[in-house]
Amino acid sequence: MTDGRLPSRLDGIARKLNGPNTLGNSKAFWLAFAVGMVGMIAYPLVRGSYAAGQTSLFLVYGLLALSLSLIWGYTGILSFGQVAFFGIAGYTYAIVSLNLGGAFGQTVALPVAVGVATLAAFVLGYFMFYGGVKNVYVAILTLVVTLVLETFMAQTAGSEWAIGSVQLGGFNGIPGIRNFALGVEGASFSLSGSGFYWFVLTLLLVAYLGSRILVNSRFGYTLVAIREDAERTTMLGYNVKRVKLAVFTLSGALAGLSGVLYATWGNYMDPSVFTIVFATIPIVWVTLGGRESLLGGIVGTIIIERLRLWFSVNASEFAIVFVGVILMTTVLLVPRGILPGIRDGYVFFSEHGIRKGIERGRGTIQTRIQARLESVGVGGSETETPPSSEAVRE
Amino acid sequence: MTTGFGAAGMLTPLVIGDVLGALDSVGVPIPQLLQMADNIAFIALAAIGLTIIFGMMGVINLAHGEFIMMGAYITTLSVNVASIPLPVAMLLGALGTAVFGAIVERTIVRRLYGRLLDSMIVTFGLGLILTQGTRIIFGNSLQSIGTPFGNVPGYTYSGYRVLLLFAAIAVLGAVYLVFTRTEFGVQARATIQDPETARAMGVDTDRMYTITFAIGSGLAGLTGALYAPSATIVPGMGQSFLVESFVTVVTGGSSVLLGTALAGGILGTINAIFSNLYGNFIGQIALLITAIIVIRLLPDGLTGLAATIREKIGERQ
Amino acid sequence: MSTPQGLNVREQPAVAATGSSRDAILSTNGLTKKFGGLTAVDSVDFTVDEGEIRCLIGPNGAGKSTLLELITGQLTPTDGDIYFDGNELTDMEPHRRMDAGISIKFQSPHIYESLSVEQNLRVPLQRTDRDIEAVLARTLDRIALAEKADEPASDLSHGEKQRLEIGMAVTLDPALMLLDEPVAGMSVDETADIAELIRSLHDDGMTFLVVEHDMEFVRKISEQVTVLNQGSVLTQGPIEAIENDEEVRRIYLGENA
Amino acid sequence: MSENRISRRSVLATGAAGVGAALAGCSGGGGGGSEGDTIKIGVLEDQSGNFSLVGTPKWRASKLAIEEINDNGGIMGQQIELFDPDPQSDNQRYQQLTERLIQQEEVDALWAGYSSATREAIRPIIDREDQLYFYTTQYEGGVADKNVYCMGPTARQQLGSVVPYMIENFGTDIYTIAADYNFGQLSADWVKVIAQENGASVNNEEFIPLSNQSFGSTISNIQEADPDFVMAILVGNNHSSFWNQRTSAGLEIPMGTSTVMAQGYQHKRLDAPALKDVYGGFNYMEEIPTDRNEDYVSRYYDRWPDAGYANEESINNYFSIYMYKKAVEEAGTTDQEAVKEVLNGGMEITGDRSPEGDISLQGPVHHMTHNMRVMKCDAEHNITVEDQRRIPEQFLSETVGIDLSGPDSELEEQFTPTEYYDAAGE
Repeated sequence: MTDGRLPSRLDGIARKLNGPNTLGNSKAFWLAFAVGMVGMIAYPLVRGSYAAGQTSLFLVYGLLALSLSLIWGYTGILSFGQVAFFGIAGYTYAIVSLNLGGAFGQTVALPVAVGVATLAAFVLGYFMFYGGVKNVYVAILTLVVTLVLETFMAQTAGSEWAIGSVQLGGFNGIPGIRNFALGVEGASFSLSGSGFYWFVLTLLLVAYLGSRILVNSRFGYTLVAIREDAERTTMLGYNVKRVKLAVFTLSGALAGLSGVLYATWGNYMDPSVFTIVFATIPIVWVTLGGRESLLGGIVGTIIIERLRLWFSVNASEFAIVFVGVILMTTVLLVPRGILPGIRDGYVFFSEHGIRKGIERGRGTIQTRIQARLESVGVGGSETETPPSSEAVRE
Repeated sequence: MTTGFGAAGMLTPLVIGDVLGALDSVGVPIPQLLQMADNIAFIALAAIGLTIIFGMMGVINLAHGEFIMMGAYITTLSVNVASIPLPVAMLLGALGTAVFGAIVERTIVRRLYGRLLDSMIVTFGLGLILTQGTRIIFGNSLQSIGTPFGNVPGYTYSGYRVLLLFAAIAVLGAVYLVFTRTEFGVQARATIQDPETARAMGVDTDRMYTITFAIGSGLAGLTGALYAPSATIVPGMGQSFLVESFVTVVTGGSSVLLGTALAGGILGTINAIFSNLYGNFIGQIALLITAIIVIRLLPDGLTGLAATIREKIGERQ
Repeated sequence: MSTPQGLNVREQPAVAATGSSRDAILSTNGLTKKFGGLTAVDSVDFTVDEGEIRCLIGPNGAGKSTLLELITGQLTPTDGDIYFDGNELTDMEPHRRMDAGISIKFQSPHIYESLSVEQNLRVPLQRTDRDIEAVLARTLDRIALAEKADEPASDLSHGEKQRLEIGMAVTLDPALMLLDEPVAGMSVDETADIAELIRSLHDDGMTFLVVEHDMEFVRKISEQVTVLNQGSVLTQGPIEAIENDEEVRRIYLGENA
Repeated sequence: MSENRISRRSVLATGAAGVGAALAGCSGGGGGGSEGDTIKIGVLEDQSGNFSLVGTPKWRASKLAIEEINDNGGIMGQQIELFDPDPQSDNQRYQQLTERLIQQEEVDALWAGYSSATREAIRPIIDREDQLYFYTTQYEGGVADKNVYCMGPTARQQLGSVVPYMIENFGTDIYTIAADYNFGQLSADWVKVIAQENGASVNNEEFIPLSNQSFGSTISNIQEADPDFVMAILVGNNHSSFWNQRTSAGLEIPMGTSTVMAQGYQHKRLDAPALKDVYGGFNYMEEIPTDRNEDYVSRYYDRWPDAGYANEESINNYFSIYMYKKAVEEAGTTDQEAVKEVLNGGMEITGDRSPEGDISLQGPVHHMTHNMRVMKCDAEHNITVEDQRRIPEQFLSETVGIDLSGPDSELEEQFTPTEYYDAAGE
């Protein structure tokens, strides 16, 4: 990607975007990316405002997935709490925008909501990382916090649970959140359908490119170093706790932004965003797409959400079964995720050529099947060893 | 279904009634005590299968709730369809789930050792399939079987629920014996501590993993079986055990038995006290907040605290 | 034991007498660590002098690794203090101790498997204001991995991984380098390479504290040896004296006196 | 036996619809839109997830009604085309599918959702698109929305039948246990209001989280308070555990309810005598001993031999689809505004179309006057009708004073009793 013909400033940006910490750095990648973007931009023009409206939800979720990729894929901290910040921001946005009213209220509510989510992430992160909570315990603690929020929000049905003029609404949630608008009274624009789609797409693109720059920067190396070996990184003089807290806070902010957009998309916010199922879904997106790829999480989100919707329309009661099957087979067959899988395939075939590649692939599959068959037979097989819980918690 | 446990079973509530009567006469608040026993039993039983699989193998089984559901379904169906006596049906529930667990370990979990998070996702997917598969095959609910025994004489409290505390203690005791006093237990622990060495010493480590996973699954199934007579039998019933079990695992820490017992005791007591004083909602919040505080203060869980206390005692000697 | 004087200027290696506080770069004072009922480190007073290579030996469970972890801050002592370069370390966070001039190479290789060799070295370097490219080139050369700079670290042999980790640790130019069994599981050739590397770094003025089992290796690199047994310092002194100490032979080398 | 007949018939019907559509497509050329060749109906009811137990019967009854209508020539000669994806008890999924049915399938009328939370989740979309929408669950009441027609009885109607009966027969000291969310809290408010109107009082009130399934402390609290009767407004699968636990604990105080049995058929699922002496206020249970109902029940089970129960809500789906047919025929078009116009004028639903008995739509408030019955469950879990009255929706029509057909035709709100009664929300 060091194209000499590029103007030097562009070249500088390109250099910041590319690096060993992201999967696609080749010209082919950026070409495909550009084509993909053109397709995404043109999508509402081709498929109409309704389709754009539906797809914009996936893009909103894509931001949530991106926040998880940063904290989990790059820093190695599995958080079930992304939906907590998502929900906190959504609720805050609803409360602030409905209290203030008007386009100005919505404009103010956006930074306030993202700010509150960021603060929540900071407080929880400080509590955990400076308290020595590690590994799987972070995962479960964030899950518990999320469930506390669910339990709490679900019982706020009474009229005493109101902030300003807005009832929290308990299980039924807060209805009547307006479509997203920016500006002040008299000079504002409201976003719905295609407009909202492009707005979200822009935010997602900016967040994605920004995250690329981040992970390919020195800070990005630090994140990867912490993921690979937190102890070693501390013993190279890094303040690991502080870095973890910083990333956790940043990813909380991204999740918060996603939550605000979600609230304006459905014009509605309820405690179901804090349920265990919704908390698990982002992990599924990111795993399937490829957790060590920023784009992977986003692509995974779009694929899975499309499939889920398609199944619920076309497979009725079997929908959930299919989703389960897809999850299991993907993790078992493409353990690193779809995008890294494609990359590996691309690298493999471009190294070996198509025909030779296929032959080699066939060979590999045959040996794998043989190994499988042996492993089914009695004894004799070598399996990977599970770490004891001691090993899990270091 | 009140006769399945035979005469001894019928006597238990009577005995409990006498004991409670004696306690009541010295001023012990019986309803609160019963509630506490109920909560402790629930939390310990909800967690034990998960703790074994996590503590011994480092696998987080997100299908844990569905394993519990499976135990309850096998039990209920055995009673309803095949008219098998309840205690036998419960055993079938536990065994059936254990066999299923062994199959899952052999075919799926085995490939994911050392990939903690992947195993979470695969078991999450498995949970979805089990819940919805059960719904498709058996419909939205099963005819429930009645709760045996009736109430504790003199108190409006289900004798069966009280019995569950004894079941919980028995299960913890049995787990203790199996993992410390049997050859399997010694081999399993050796495998968990150092698989290489264990293998070198002739332990069939693959078999150890399979059996350990099967035991964890079987205990989840047993929990489902034990709660089948007093719960609503629906495909999603496992979900209601999930939160308590996870909270217990992290609160308890690395030691399977000590952790579960301590966490079950403390969380159950706190839950019961707050529920009694301020209602069920506050009880639930108190449970979760306690878990958060424990994890924050004791990153190694209650097991870690126990070690520290031993250390303190050691110093004094 | 008196508090060591601040010694900021590193001098040429000086073979100092054991217990001398004048040249001590690291010293501990009544350092104790208990795990449950077990006392792993029992009120240890111990010094490393500026510019020396001190080896820490002792049977399994003597508390050698625990002592290192107390120095790096991975463990907090139950009692006692640690001083380094004139400052008290006891309550300092681990990463600050590294800033203060301590560096460690763990027993088993702790490297970043998914990064390339060069990237591994860049991780510590990027937070210093040293001339990154120059240090990088020199370090790669020194650890003899220049040719493999772009290979993923996961592809290296065990010995190469050990060298890489030493390389990572020394890019920070520490005043005190801690090595935890640097040649465990290595071939004879690889061991010789490591000894060579340590000596060359020492020639540049680096102080070493090395935990080691391999007496052959200890003899190759060390001037001063401290023997730890059951959490306490048994004896210390020059290598020849230690090797001839009867109690050491009995306890550590398993010989009957 | 008759299952074959039905399914063959439905296959033929579908085929006919397909051919009809194809022919019309040839002759009409382009067209599309709401004045198409078929009438499009969207039904979003949960066939999986938490609410599938109560949602599946609603879906089945809807399908039954639509198949019956199609077999008898459709609506104004047009076949009904059904869109019925499974929203999986998931509110996000509901939002997506509602958008899809309105914008992509362009349904002429929509039935959707079990819980109030679902209704509130999709109501912004419904109102943005001005979609004709039928909500058929019995619910807390108070929704006054120009696009929403609430077909189930409200809490005031349900409780208005059972609470006075309980007071008359058992006494004036009431203990309420209710699910800790909107519906439960508002229902508890209504119990207080109705108790006050009838000279009784709620002396204890306890709210139970939906996730709660262990009722030990609740049961001992009730025993301690020893009320004349309990109002048990329990909801969901977890709360069903209460009945077994109550029975095995020997708590034998009579209990009234507006939520148990008629929706989740606990009296069929739990072993007798778990529901002994439970009195419910409902517009429908499948045990209602009228010829009209018995005929309906046999049609329902002929079509769905595996069905567990025909619940209270399912019957609301059934009659409201027929009501929609009648409204379209009166309007002479499926144009949604015209159909709403007809509905706003009120309507009587009689005969086979309404298995619960003759009922009527209160046009100005978009709610139904129902036949409210007090149904008793005995020790063998037999259901008997103890009392029967026609009870109209009163809160919006009398207390608040809403007229969606006139001055309030742009309203999109939900009113709560707290603002109108001192007894509520104390």
